Amino acid sequence: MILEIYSFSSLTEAIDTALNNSMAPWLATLTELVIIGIVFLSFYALLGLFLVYLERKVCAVMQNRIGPNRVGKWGLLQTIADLIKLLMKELIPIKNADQFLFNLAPYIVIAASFMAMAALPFAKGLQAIDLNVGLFYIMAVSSLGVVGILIAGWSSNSKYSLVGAMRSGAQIISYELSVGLSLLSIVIFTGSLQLSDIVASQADGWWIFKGHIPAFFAFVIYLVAGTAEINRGPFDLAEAESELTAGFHTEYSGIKFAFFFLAEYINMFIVAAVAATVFFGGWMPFHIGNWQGFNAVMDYIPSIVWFFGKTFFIIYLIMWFKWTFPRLRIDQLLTLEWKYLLPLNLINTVIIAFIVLMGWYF
Amino acid sequence: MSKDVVTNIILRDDEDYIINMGPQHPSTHGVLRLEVCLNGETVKYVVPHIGYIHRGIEKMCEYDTYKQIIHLTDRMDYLSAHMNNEAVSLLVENALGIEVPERVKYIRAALNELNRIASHHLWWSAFGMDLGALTTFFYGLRDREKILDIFDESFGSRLLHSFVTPGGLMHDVHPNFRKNILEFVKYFRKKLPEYKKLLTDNIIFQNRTKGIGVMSKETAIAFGVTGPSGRGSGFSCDVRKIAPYGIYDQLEFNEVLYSNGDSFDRYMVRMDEMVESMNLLEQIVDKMPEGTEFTAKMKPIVKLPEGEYFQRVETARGELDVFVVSDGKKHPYRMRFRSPNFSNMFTLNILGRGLKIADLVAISGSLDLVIPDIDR
Amino acid sequence: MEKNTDLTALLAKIAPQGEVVQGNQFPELTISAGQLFEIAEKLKNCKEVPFDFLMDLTAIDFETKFTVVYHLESTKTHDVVVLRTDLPDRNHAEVETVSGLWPAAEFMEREVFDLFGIRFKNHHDLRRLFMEDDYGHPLRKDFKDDINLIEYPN
Amino acid sequence: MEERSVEMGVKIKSMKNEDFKDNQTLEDLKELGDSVFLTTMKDLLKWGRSNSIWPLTFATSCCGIEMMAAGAPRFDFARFGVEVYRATPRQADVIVVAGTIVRKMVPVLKRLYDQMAEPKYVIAMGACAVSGGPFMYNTYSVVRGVDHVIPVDVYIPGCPPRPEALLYGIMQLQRKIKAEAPALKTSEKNNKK
Repeated sequence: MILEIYSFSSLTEAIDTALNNSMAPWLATLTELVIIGIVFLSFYALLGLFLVYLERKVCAVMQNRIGPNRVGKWGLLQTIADLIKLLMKELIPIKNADQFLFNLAPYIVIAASFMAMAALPFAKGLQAIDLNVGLFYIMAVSSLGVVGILIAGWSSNSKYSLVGAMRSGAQIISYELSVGLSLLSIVIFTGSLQLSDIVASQADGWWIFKGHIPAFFAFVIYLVAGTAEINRGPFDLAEAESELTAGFHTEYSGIKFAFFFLAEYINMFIVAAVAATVFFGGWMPFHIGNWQGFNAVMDYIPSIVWFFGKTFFIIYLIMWFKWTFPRLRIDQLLTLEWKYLLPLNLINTVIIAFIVLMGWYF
Repeated sequence: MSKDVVTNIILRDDEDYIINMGPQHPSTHGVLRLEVCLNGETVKYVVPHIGYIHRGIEKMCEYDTYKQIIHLTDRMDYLSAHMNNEAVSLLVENALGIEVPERVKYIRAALNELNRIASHHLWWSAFGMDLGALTTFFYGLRDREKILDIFDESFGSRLLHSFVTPGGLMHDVHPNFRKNILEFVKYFRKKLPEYKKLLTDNIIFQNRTKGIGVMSKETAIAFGVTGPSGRGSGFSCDVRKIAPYGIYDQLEFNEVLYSNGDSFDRYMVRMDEMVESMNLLEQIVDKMPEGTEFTAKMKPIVKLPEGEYFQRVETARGELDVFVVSDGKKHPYRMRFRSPNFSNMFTLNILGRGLKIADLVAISGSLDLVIPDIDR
Repeated sequence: MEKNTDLTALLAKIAPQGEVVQGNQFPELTISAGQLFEIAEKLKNCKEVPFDFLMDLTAIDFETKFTVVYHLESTKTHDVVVLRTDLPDRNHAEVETVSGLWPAAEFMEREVFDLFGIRFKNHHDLRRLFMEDDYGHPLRKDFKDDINLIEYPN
Repeated sequence: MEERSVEMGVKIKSMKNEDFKDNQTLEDLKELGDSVFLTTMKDLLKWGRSNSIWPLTFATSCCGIEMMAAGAPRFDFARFGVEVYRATPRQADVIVVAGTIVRKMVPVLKRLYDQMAEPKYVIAMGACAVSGGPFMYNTYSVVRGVDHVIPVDVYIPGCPPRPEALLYGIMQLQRKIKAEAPALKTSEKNNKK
């Protein structure tokens, strides 16, 4: 097991005890909620900015370029400059748009991605709330974002937006199935939807290794479907710059556009984090069976490093897809899901259920 | 009319869901405006509207001398500037019966082929971007810079050179010209497999282009679709073969022909043409005579004898025809450019209708349109 | 590539009413506007040398008359002929459309209509192509624009 | 000049200040004394705006190719944070008018400009956009300079300008943004000129 010094539970418990000793229990709970809210908000903003920066650097590397390097060291402040500019940019009220829905849409999108973060186990003892249906909760909440996208497309009173929103709706409804089924295959192994249980079950090896080929297969399907669910290339049909100028957010300017922009990157982080948690053991170090020495060495790496290392590896994969593949067409996209991924996924789930039944896994 | 040829007649309806693509749209490569009628995602019809960059070059030519016209032709199809220049130069030379030095012919041919490759680079980049593969854009432009370096060294400009003039060239090329060409060919032969890996062999790319926007040979001929777009349909229309000019009748090269007529074949024609152009470049560098002569003896002000003149040239996008009516003065009486993009573009409706909106983007990318050349 | 050497004879056979001359590059056939469509159809469907590719369609303003010029190529033999028709009435210049024979003509005719004001009969979609609807016809020699167009001394 | 620029906080990394001193508009902006009441917030805002110039994908002719080349690996204006090309005018900060503007295009261009959100900037790239360039005389349709239609911040001469020139123009624009008082609307900005 991972060393206790890296566990965040002592820190969180210390805060909890200190607060409870100094004030009434209800006030302590309230303060804790406020602290968690502030921490998450700032983490959210920083993560979003860093992911945008990362994407610009990654694509620059893939395209033989340098990428941002004038603002701050290695251009690290580039996205902060972008954010300041976007904050102060004019918000154009669109004539003939449904003003209420038009203004509401970005908040729905960003709230959906924000809520999903609550259940993620970032490190040992660092999880806002350990729901017993954690995985189910993340999936349910993260797919709420499409409501925002649909509202945005419909209320903008622009034809490009409408086409983009409809594409997004069709896409997410389809790919939600594959995401769910591929995660379900691991849930069959663990027998629990609780994320802490899923992580704990991988103490002696990650599911992607323990679960034989079917688990790997489920991971591949999850990666494809997850990429599609967050509207990223090669599945970025909802935005499809060369077809629909900017898709559902064509009419948005300033900070409202930034909300969509940030939410896209946070969603990418959530997809990657769920993949890391479910398939790659979350914050669990890399352990091999009974190799005590090796496992002990791995334990010296803090759990938060493991979690973010795995997550960013998967984020890198998703970025790699975006910058190398051409975009699919809408009918090809739906064909891929309904005719290939879904049937294969069902078969895969049956195979996994059989493996679990026979106890053929480690 | 043959049965294979489809007509262009559009039936409008008041209930149509119309989307305006352009004049400012990333995939129209300029200021083309497409009025696209949609039924869900399916395109019902496309009506191209042009004229957003109509600069009146044909009228301007009536006020300019022939050597001044060279500078205007550059700006029509700016990606095949040399070929456009050569069209006017050849017309003037043929009308006056001037024989340009052999060396000039070779240099012109070399410039044509370099320009053709550079143009195809840009097309490849933009085509990939139309389909959503953003990295192709940077790979294509990276290699294009190598050609622009050769141009830069000799003419001091990257895009519009106005280097080929009636009677020869503006001035002599840089002494490194041959060496640089050979270096480029060597470099690009190594880089071409990257293109294949990145885009041609990609399964998504093939699904997006194969069988999309099929143009039969009859349609290509009827609509006057020339250049690589026409050759993708099997229409043998390479002016370098059928009406050779310059040195092309002494060089060995194949006319690249594909027969399916879909976007993928139009793509493959251009990919193969790049290889063919590199073969041509090697031959040209081999055979190019030594020397320093770069122009024939000509009067500073050219006056064409009265009459009508016609010159056909193969540019990177198809057949460019220059038609001049002269009244014996130093300005042409009427000058007409038959630009290849003009005819190619108007097939968008017949190729695109009934397909998805994303296919329309793929088709317009595969036709390789340059809008200022359409509008002139 | 075999070239049909006797193109002028062929043209004379197809259009006995027309006037056939060997121009400095291509054989030229001049016919009246009324016969244009009929002759064009014959040229397109000619058995020996079918002129199926309309290379170019344009007009020239000779101040006294308009001349509409068609450059036709045969994709079989790569022969080129020029078909010309004169329209003396500048204000009501009108000629039959050939867009039914060569669809490429549809847009070239629209261009000629835009820039010269020559109308094409039976054209199914004769609208301005480049300029606004209320603009003059700029390639006519009598087009006046004192601000933009400056006559150089010859 | 050098001292004043430092005092004003108008500096662009990796570019010598002297290189910019022949800019009349910049000098005018400084003379007007907009920057007397600068606060840290305003400085921050100007820093943000000047370092995050997102162009609109708008190219009418040849200069557009050089604009593409400026984004390509050799010149790479992503280094300045300019690579985020927005296809929709709502999200763009600068419209690089790359190429000739003809009469039929004028309403479209004006509309695009109106659709952009404040603050917005215009770069006139190439001879055609500056003055009509090679198409100034003897043509019936070309607008002689885009400044007849929309207010221009930076002019880049050349036919077409090299990508280096575009980079220089973008740096000039950055410098201009740093010199101006941030809260101004475009309409006021023009009146002041």
